[in-house]
Amino acid sequence: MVRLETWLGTHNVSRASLHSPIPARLRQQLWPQERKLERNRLLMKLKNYRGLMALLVVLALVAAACGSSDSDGDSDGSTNGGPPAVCASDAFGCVEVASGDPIKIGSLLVTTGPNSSLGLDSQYGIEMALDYADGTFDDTNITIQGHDVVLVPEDDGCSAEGGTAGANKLAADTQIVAVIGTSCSSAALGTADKILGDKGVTLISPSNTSPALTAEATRNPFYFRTAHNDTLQGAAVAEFAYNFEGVKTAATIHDGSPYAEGLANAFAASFEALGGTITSQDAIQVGDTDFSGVLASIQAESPELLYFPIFVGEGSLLVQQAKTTLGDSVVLTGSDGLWSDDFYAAAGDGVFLSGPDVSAFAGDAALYKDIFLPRYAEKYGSEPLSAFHAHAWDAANIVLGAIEKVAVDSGGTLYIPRSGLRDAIAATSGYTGITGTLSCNGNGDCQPSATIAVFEIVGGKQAADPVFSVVKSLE
Amino acid sequence: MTPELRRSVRQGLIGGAVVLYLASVGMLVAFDARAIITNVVNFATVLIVITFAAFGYLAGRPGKGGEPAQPFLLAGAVTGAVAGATVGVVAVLVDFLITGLEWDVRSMWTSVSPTLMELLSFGQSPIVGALLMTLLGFTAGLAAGSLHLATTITRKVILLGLMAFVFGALGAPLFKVMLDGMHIPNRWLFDRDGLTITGAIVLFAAFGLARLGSFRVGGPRQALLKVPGTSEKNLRWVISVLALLGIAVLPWIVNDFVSDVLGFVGLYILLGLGLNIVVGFAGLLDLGYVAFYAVGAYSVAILTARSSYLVGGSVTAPAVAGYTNFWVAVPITILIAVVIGVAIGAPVLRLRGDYLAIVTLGFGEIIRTLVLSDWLKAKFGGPQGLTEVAAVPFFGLNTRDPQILYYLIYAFAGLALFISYRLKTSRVGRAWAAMREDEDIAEGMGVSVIKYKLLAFATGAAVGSLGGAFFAAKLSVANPGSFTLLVSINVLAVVVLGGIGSIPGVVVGSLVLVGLPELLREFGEFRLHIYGAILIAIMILKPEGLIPDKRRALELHQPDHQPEKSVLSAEATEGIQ
Amino acid sequence: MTTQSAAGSRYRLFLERFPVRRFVLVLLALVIAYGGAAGSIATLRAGRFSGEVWANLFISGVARGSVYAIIALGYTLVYGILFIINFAHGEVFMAGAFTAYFVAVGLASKGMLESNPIISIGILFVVSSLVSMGVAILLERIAYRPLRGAPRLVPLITAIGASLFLQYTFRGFYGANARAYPTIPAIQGTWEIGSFPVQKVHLISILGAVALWLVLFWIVERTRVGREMRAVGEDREIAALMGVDVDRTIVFTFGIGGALAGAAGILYVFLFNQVIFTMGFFPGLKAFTAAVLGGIGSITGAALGGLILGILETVGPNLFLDGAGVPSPNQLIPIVAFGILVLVLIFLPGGFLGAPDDKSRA
Amino acid sequence: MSHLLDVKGLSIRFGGVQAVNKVDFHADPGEIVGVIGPNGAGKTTLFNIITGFYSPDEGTMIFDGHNISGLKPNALTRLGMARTFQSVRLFNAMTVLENAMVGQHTRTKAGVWGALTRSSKTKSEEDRIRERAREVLAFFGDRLSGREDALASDLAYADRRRLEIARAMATDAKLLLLDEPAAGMNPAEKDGLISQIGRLRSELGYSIILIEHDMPVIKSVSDRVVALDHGEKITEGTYDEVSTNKQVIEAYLGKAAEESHL
Repeated sequence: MVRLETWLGTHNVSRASLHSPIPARLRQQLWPQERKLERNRLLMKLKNYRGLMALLVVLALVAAACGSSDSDGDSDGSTNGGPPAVCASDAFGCVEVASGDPIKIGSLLVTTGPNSSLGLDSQYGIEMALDYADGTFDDTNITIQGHDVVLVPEDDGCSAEGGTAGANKLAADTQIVAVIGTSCSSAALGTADKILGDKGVTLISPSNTSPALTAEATRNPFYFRTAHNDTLQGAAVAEFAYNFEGVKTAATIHDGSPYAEGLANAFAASFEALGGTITSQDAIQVGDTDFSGVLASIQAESPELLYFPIFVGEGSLLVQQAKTTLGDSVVLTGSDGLWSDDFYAAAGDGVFLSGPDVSAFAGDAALYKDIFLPRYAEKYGSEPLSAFHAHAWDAANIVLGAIEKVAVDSGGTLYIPRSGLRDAIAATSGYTGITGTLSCNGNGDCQPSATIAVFEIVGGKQAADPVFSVVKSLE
Repeated sequence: MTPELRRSVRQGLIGGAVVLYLASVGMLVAFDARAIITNVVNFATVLIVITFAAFGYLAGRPGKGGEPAQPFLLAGAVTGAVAGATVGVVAVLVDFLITGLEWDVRSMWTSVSPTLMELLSFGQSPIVGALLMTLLGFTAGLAAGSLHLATTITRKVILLGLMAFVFGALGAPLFKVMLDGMHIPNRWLFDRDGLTITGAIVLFAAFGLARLGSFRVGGPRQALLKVPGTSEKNLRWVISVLALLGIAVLPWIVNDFVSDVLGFVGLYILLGLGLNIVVGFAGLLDLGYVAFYAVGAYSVAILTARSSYLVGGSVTAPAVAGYTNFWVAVPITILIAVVIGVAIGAPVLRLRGDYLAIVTLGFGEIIRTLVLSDWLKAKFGGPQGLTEVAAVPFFGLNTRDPQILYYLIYAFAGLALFISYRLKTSRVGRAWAAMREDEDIAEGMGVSVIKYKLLAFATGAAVGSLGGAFFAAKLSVANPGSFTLLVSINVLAVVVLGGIGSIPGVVVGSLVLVGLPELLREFGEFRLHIYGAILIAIMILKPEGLIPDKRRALELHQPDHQPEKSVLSAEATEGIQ
Repeated sequence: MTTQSAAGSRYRLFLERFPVRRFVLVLLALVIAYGGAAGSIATLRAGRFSGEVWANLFISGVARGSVYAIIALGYTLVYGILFIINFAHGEVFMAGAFTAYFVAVGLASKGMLESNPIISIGILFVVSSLVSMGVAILLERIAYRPLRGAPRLVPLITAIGASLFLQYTFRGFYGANARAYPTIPAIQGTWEIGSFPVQKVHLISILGAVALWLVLFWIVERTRVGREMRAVGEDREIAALMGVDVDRTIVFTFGIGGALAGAAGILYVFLFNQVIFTMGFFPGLKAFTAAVLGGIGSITGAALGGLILGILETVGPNLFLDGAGVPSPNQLIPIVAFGILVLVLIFLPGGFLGAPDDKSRA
Repeated sequence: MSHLLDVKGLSIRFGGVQAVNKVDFHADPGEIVGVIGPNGAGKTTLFNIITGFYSPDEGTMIFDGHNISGLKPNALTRLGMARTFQSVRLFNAMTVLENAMVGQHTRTKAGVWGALTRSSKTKSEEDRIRERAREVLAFFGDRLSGREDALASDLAYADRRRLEIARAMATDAKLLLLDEPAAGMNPAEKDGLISQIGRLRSELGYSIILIEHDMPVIKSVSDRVVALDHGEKITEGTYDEVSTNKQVIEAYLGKAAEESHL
């Protein structure tokens, strides 16, 4: 039970273990909050002078080159009107979009390397959302109060360093209103979420599933996500296994990615909590092709179900080999990392995949199936590359809605208060997107109760209707 | 067909093929999204023009060995037109396949999208598009060919102006953000993510004129000498002081992001210098250098992490030695790295160069597998890695701020530079050089090959682990995803591009290979692609690198004796005859 | 009569004569060997795995090893005559199999894979081999030929560059996602050997590899061009003087290596049914390891190295580590593979069948 | 005991070939010993064994009172043995002076720490070896002295040979092993070499073993000549004794006959 608590209520346990070893007095010495704040204030002041210093350096060039055209650049800023009161009261101020300038939304998704299909899929979802927000797909983005909305795509590299670099780049652009990302939890936790949050830039992820990102102890106030927490999916799959399939023993495999390991562990914890037995928890390497060794090892304990929340490359191979090695009696279950035609084709019938309940994309199932998917295929030349395009679409729409809500026009310049935007997103409630009806909870989970389903692959395709579906809520 | 004409046609075909290649790997479409001059011309078109022009120029170049000068105008025009026509014809054919035969080309060639076809036909019907493409090629080739008419100075001025204009435009989003951050009006220069027409003309003119001006006074060096108070004697000092000053104020001129990138460049300078000792000084090809980077990062993470949150959400007990001060952890880390370096080096040092490469690569993979493994998860956090690594404590400053961390990283990079220089010019460096050039003779002259190889490995490991230490402290996390084989290859590429064995080369290599791609991140998809091309091109065209090390350059141009035929074994066969 | 200077102190000379390094290494090797043996005994004693499981693992290891072996031949051939490691060979292997995928899809849509499996497989082999051969020859022409005679570091770095370049070129061509190869019904299922069921694909891969190896052996040992290859490998200048067209021979070598890699690609998709642009890298690396294990430059060595590596990778983790109580032993395959490589090179610096280095290189 | 180098029963096999077979051989302090033999007689292999590049299958080697079998070349250099190579092998990418400085490696101590701090001790050591390197270069007159900063690869052939000897001298050896120092030299250069070898012993006190095909050179400089054939020592003695030895003549003539036959 302790283990389950660790998973479901991270903060209680974590705070204790974080703080207990250091006496309060010592902690004061280590991190004197006041002094730190004072220092930061000083630094901010210094940074204000930076413009002046730099100005001196480039003055010659500017003076020589521009003389005449100087004036029109300057006059656009704030002729009449001036910033509204919300900007002064907002702790992080406003994004000021001068007339004729676009509203910039950043994305921080993995678009290179082996995981690029995950990020590109989300990026496509965002691009389509920006296009469709005015009700038609016409390859022209929506405008908000006369300003174009443009996407500034960045790569999170699916790694901490990639997330840091990308977040720094986006944070440096004071025109960026909000950022949709990251793709991978490791790119966000303690890196991108902190860098952007420190500047008052909201980060909303379509595919981060790590519980730590929205755990009270580690969550950044400017962090949100439309993807469901691993905890939900792990618990849902465990229920599917224990209650629906009625198996009492299960084995897990992860591929060394944080996503897979997190899910495998979440599943194992929930399954044991339900009363099941985990016979073995194994791992493979990304890039492996021959899994006879690991399958032999799993087979030795003869589990009734094998859960492998890994990705397509290894997943397709693993499932084929598992069928021959383990036989038909073992239930094979994967997760949304495997949602892809290539996997369905390779896996064949009788394999189960968990994930968001697409069939319960209730309100907008029509939108998804009849408008979104055909357009996706037309525009990008393939079936969806991964499972999170819809979450990205929803994230983009939530951001757009929040911008519309808080943006104030004053003399042609659009003012978007940063904290105000964050609060507007946090207040999202009952928004009907593709992935379901979204309401953000206090910790930034916009799917605090998600309908997680398990689909069977039938006839080389994922069946439209799930064999098992359950609404799981956090807390 | 005259030989000149044949040569032009061949160049044209190759040029056309290059453009088709760029199209078929998706670069053109991706670059189409980037404006050079907003609403006028985008990067894809510029790239096509550059390719046509480059081949047009090459075709008109006089051949080697004083061949009579080509009719370069004609050569340029023919080459350009052939290239354009090649592209056009293929585009028409593909269009026919798609629309006429209804063959689903895109199911195989994913990059052949409607956008691409539209791009290649300039939004016209395919035939008209092909004609336009041919015309574009003809014009570009003719213009490039006519460059041969110009004097060297004019040519260089034009080229620099054009380069300034293209790079200025590519960097536009970044520069714009920087200028905005400094509240410098820039609307006349940049428009969204490209240049304005004024901006393009100004950039072209400014750089062209600057270059022309520096020609007039006899180069930048002479120009600097004109400044009162400088003389030939103290010029070095002046330059060093200026450079140091530049480095010192740089983060305050640029923004946080560029500072962060520069910090990353600094890390690669550290790593590059470390690997340079192993590869450049001692001549040992190490493809597993990432091992030491990982050792550094993980040691510091384990020693200094306040607690070890796993990304998965569970919280392990505070890390083994939690709360160790970074400055205490660093020497321990270096010690660990040296021990591991020697342990890795010892079994393999006697192996032939190629074997050494594969074995070190293996060691890199072994280290990565170990930190990733479930087996040692309790120590290293498995796939989730270690988080909450403490920032570098430094007089109470916030060292997570890229602008502050910059100084720390560069201070250590400077230290590594100093160590490299001192070692290189010492008895130790001489022994390495001797060993690298001829191991047998070096041993015959009294150099203990084993000792000096181990020394190189240990020194390289120490410097590399320092890079890792800063990496972990910078990011606040250490996880296995950061320590893949690709890092080893990146660092090697930095060393190679700058010039193997060359210390300033490492700095330049890092700036070019780490800095530039970070600044052009939106092309990230093609980063490794272009990287591969650079590695090949450098090795073929300039194996000694951008800033060659004198001695190393000489070695790289000496023909290699076939390995199985080293003189010693040739002598050994004497006894067998 | 001699002064016992520091330079000649008996103690120092003893230390220098005493092979400390070797001693330590042997000790290390013994420890590892002991660990492996202890682990194996513990595993076998625990009896988690039946004999049948071991046999299955062994056969699948041999099948995996056969693919390594055929790729390794390409490394060994090129190394044998140019003394460069063609690091991009794994990508040559990928190019063929990936391109043939589209042919396979076409054949599948026409029902050819079911109705005419043998002809279809033949077509796949030909397409894959031709594409790989073309890529290998282009690679030689563009990336390696300008570097003849350069120090060895230079072509090695070029090869790393070429490897990246080819990977991403094919990613640009054919896309980033993994593609499932259409299945060929005729080679699914098992054959009974005695009463023991063996998967058809395993057997076909093994037999295919043997056939390819024999063909190569015949070319190198029995044909004129094979003799020329050996001559160029022995001494390029003398071969040229004897009238061998060195360039043509080198191109031919790359061509054969490429064609073999292409064929290995088809064997690979028989086994694993999947292509992706990164698929060449690790098999390439493993094949190179196999070539070194067997003794680079030796055709028989490449085959031997491939088989040993394949078997150890499949059987090793369960055998050595499972009993020792290491969790997820199969995650540690790289450690087993490269660990074996290091151990072998310590004792046999030239690999199993390679020419041992001269006597000073003990 | 009084021999500087004393070799007994030295044998080595390469595959199926007995390259050196039970060779006994010695050199005394201040002596110049010539080693002759037809191509493939095992002369260079003998050198390679003595200087530690190969380890012999059998035999004992005593140098300057130390048992040297099993020692690596660098240890032997420290004990006072230095050699040149049949085909000149210099550090081509280094200057002439640096080549000679490398020779001083075993006579200096500065390590990493010294390199980093550049203490006065390290500096004076560097100065000392630079001086010493200039000294050995000066032995060959302005052929080398004047070209200290030239790259070794830019030297003329004969100068490269000289530099190789200078580099060996710079190790402060007691015994120099020269492998065909006169190969490729013209008669005038050979005369110079003969006198220089003589001076090496008379002025600088080196003992020398040299392999040479050029009989006039052997005749002019050697105190004693050892003749090898097929890896075995045929005879040994003064030049006159050896040159009239029947076996030696046969070995050479036989070879010559074979060559003419080809």
